[in-house]
Amino acid sequence: MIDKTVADVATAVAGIPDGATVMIGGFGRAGQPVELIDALIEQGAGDLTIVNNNAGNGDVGLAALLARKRVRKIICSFPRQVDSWVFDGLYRAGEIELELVPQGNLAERIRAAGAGIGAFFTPTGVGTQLAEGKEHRTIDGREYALEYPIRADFALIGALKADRWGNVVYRETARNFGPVMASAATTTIVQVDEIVPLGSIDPETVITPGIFVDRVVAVGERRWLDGGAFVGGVDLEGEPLQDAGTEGTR
Amino acid sequence: MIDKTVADVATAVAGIPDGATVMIGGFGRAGQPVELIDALIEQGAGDLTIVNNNAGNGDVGLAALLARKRVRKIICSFPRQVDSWVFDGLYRAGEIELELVPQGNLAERIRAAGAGIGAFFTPTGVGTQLAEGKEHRTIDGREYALEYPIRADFALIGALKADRWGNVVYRETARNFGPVMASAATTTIVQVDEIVPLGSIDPETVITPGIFVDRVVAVGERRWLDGGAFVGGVDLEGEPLQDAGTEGTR
Amino acid sequence: MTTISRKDLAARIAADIPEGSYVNLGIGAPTLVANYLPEGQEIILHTENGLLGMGPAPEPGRVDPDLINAGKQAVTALAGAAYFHHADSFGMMRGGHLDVCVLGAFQVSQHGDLANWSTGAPGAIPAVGGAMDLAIGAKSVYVMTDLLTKTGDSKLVAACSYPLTGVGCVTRVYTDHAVFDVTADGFAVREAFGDNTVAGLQELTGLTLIDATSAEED
Amino acid sequence: MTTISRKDLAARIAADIPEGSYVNLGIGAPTLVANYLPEGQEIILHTENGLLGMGPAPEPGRVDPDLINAGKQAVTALAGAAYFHHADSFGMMRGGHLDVCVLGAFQVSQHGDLANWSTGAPGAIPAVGGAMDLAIGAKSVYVMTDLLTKTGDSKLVAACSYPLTGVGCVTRVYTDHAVFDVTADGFAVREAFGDNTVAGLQELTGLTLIDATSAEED
Repeated sequence: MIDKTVADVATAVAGIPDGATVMIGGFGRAGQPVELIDALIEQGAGDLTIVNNNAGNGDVGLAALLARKRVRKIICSFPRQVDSWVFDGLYRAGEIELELVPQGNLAERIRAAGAGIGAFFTPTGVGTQLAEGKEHRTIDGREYALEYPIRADFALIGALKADRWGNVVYRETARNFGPVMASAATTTIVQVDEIVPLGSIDPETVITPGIFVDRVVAVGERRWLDGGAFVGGVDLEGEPLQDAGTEGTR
Repeated sequence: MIDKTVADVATAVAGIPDGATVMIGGFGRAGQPVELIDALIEQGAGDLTIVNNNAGNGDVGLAALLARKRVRKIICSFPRQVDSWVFDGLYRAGEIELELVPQGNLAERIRAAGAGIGAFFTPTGVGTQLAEGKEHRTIDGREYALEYPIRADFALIGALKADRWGNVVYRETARNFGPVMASAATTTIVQVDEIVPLGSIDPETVITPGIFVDRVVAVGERRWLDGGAFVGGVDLEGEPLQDAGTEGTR
Repeated sequence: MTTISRKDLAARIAADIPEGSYVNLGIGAPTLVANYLPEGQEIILHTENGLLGMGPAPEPGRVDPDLINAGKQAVTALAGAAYFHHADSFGMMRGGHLDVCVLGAFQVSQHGDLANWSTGAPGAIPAVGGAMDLAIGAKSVYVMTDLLTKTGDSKLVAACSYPLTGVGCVTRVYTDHAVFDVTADGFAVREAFGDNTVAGLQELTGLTLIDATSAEED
Repeated sequence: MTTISRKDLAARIAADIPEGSYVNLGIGAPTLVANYLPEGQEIILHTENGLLGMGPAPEPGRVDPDLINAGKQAVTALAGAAYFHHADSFGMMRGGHLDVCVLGAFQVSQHGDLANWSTGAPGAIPAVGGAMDLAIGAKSVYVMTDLLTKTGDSKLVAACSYPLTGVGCVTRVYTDHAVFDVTADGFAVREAFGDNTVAGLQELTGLTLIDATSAEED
């Protein structure tokens, strides 16, 4: 029997070594593998290269990983945010390397890694600083720059549900980088609200087939859902609204 | 109000001019836009370049279009089949041009056209006749050949259902080339069993978003389905089984 | 000289977007355009984090952290919406499938070059997000901006001094003073608001401008 | 010398495929391998026309024209299956996500080159399908073939004379006489069936073969 489910997040992130390249899914709170990131902080791997759209917010999650000097380099499209003070400080101090990639090139480079494409010509960024030094070519009258795949040793993905074969379904815009990152990592680790029985996901609706997934861990239903239905009562970070009268635990 | 539905297949294929490049979806009977192909035969456009996985079977559909000398060139991966006598004859007589493309390169080149990629390096075909004369490059120790996008003026796609915005859902392996072809044509025409009300397709399950679709036409439910449920009783071409006692009309 | 409000400018842009268009409204001020799209007309909004058919902000208490726009604000999904992943979403843009994209700008050059991601200030932390993809990501790229910076410099320039976001990508610039088309011969004043004149705009921008104010609307 | 039947060869290949593998069985004879996969073990079959979790042929009368394999035969989908489009499916192969691919061959060279799509006969209509994608599309590429052609020529060769499908792509060749690994030093006989010997196989193939029959099973 194939069973990719693991008991807890510590087991899910076991074996990530120092020096690994780790993709982390999510765009904002949507699709962010919150519990897996916390487990990675706990786990201890350092000298990491992180691939994410951003470079951490506030003092939690990815920012906390950065604050512990566990990240050597970050590949992302948008590090600077109002609350990205941890990254900002490290960057200004020269303690972290940044590879800035336009968001669509980032997604496409990750897809290329998953799909076995050696390199591709993209129009995005041509004529800008971010294409400087790259190979350029005019094709059919349009100018393109050559971009290479971004691969990872591990991917940490947040999704809605999965079965024991690792077939994954996302929810709304939480899908974002999940499917391409899952395809581009040697070991893909997915956290879901719930692991469902094999056969209960309609094969037409599988977004990430299990072939791309190595470990699946259930972390419980997110606060804004109840039995799979949206109930709200949270802010954008998923924290309870002040007036909602809920208990406020994470 | 956006309404991409058209009344009949003749309206759906209206305006395809002589000399057009036309992608035709489908792999075997699955996803084959049978009624749209018949309408194209009726419509009369000639000097066409056809992009399809195959080059027609028997004497119907694409083969019938070929038999009427309406196709100048075909871009496909597998023209030679046991019943591809129409293509075979034209090819041997030098009356049709063939661009043979490995199936995965075909799909990826079509995707590249839809996704604005200028060209890409693929490992498929390297060292074979089909990569001769193409630009080669070794990247990270592996050899690749450079492939260019395949665009079309029109795409004819067969699918299960759509709404008036052109959001499309396929069925099983009938999905095949539909999504990439829909993205790579200036005008994408989709035939479906049924047009459903806007909002009745779960946004999580839309496979081809309406942005890629220009015209949608309902052609009635396929014989092996009844009210959307599979009932069988047909052969691989969708024709009634001899012993099934059905009426045998198309 | 007359300047129109940001809201009026958003309404002005909205009036130029035909029914049935697929539109990306970028981040910040351009998102205001959504509020002025004509009632009862169907215009389909794209957000590059994976949604077509984006609807307005949710009711209080109905914020869904899984359903946000590219500015990481809570949104809703209309009937007819579709979700997709990032590579598909940016493929949609790069592949030229969007009709209109509305963006902010630091500078736009008379050749249609756009600078909107970095002021190039030393020590600034660079961040580009989807700006470069958006800049090349639509059949028509509209810029929404004040004509002048807070210090009175023209944002329409002969050549951008700030780092570029995209080359020759801007179709039209909607400012608080006037609407400018980017043409092969430089900026053409398409519409001057209130008491603005082509001569006055030439003075403000320091550029030679084409007078297209009496041109046919397209 | 002993030759084993095609069914026995299919069973022999099936025995080498571990549980949990993602496997593509090509077209023709290799599809027989599906019939011999161990009962009760989960091995996930891929068909490049867009399905993972392919099941056996349907019952009579239950043929579904929408549900076929790459050989355009009717199949079924198991619980746990997933559908996807052609670009995603071939991305899966090209990206190296399949564990095993089993293919037929006209010739395999001692360097692992595969020829299986064209005999290069003049006047023949070329057709490649997914052959070249399959040849490079798995971590292990197994070939299933008779050792000799009908005219007695060895299909294992020093260098392919037929047009290539892929270069250096074959991992192992399962023939009716023996199982051969492709190594940096040429073919190694991993297992000789019945009364076949390395010396006898050398004679049949005309190649210098490495004797690996006493090597540890992996």
